[in-house]
Amino acid sequence: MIVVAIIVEGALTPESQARALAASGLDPRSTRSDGAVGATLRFEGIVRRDEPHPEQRGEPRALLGLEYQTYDPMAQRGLESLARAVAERHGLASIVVWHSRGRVGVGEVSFVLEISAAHRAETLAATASFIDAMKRDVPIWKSPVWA
Amino acid sequence: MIVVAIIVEGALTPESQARALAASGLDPRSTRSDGAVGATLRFEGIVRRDEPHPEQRGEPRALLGLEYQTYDPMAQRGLESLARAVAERHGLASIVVWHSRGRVGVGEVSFVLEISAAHRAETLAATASFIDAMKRDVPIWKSPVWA
Amino acid sequence: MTVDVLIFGPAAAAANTDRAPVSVREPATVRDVLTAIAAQHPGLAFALDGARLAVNQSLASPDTPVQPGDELALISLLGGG
Amino acid sequence: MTVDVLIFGPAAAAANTDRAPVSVREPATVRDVLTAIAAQHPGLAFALDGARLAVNQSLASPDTPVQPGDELALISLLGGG
Repeated sequence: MIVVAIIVEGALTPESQARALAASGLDPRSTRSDGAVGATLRFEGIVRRDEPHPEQRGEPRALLGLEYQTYDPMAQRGLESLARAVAERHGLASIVVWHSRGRVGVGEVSFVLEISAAHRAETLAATASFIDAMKRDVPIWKSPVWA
Repeated sequence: MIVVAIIVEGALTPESQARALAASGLDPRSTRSDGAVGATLRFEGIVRRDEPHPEQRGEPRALLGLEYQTYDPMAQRGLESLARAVAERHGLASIVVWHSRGRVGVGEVSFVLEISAAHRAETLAATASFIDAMKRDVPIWKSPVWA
Repeated sequence: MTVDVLIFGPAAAAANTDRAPVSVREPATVRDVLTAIAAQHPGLAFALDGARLAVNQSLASPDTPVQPGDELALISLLGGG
Repeated sequence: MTVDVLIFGPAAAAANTDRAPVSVREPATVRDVLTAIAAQHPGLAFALDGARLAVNQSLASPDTPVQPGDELALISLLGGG
């Protein structure tokens, strides 16, 4: 079982994800070769152009981006222990999570979750439960940067 | 709303997917630029090393691969109309599906679904309902190629 | 009349052919054809549970009439993906 | 004693600071600190609904004792991803 959780400065790009994953020394694709993996799921969270504005009765207001603040090292540890718990509960072959810290512009990626398992049901259930728990328990805050 | 459904000969590779998508003339990434998309989900189905063997009381037996047979053009039309129906029901920004025809070896990809939407809940629900309906209604059969 | 029903996947492998000829009395419906397959091709029984018939490349309801010359296909035991 | 509670995100923006000093009587628990934040920092009330306290970088239960020198952080209104 491969578990990786990485916090990356700024928006997530294919390059920044690959670099951070390489630095971890772990490769989730290695779980593919033995034929036990039947499903992989990759989820990307992207910054949308508007957010409900708290001072305008929740009406959407235009954004430049979001500013992600992490409480370190608790955020990093929290992502990793959550990933491990979800992997064990759903019997995953691998789980890799990347999360941004700092400014991420509209249309850019701030969160990526990549899961592999024997069957699709586990990948879908694990994705939903990981994201729900992350938003509840991992000390990462987003603040709007209004346009 | 971008809807693409493509049947590809043999295993799906990054190259064969990109080539087939380019031939469709449609680009789901074009829906990303306006900031309305907050979530993308990519699901890959991979051929596992064993399947329950019908003549051995469902005991798993080793595979070389699976042979996918499509009933054409009903399979192609079925994938596309299912993709459109799921996109409309879940308010997706884009849905692209690739499915193999013919032999796909163990560890190779036979099915890819890529979805984008405003929020993650739509992407997860759409993925589950697309795959369930595809396995029920789209005339694509898989036959084991035993090792 | 005799109509050919296209068969696929595990059903075709079991029957060792990709088409099953069936005799039905005219006028015939989809239901009649499915019943005739069961009676005339016992080797396909395993594939008939929940099976449907496509008539001219569209899934058809049991009451759909079947004419000579229609393209008929047994849609059973799917499992793409 | 007076303890500093680290605050983050929208709560920090509203309070215009990243730490809120609160006075609590010793011996104090996590519950006492949360009650003291509400009383002494009315501007943070919006962030206290469902809020928890981390003590030395771990989520703590309401009865956890708080000592001088502990690192305290208000874990409220999360929303990563």
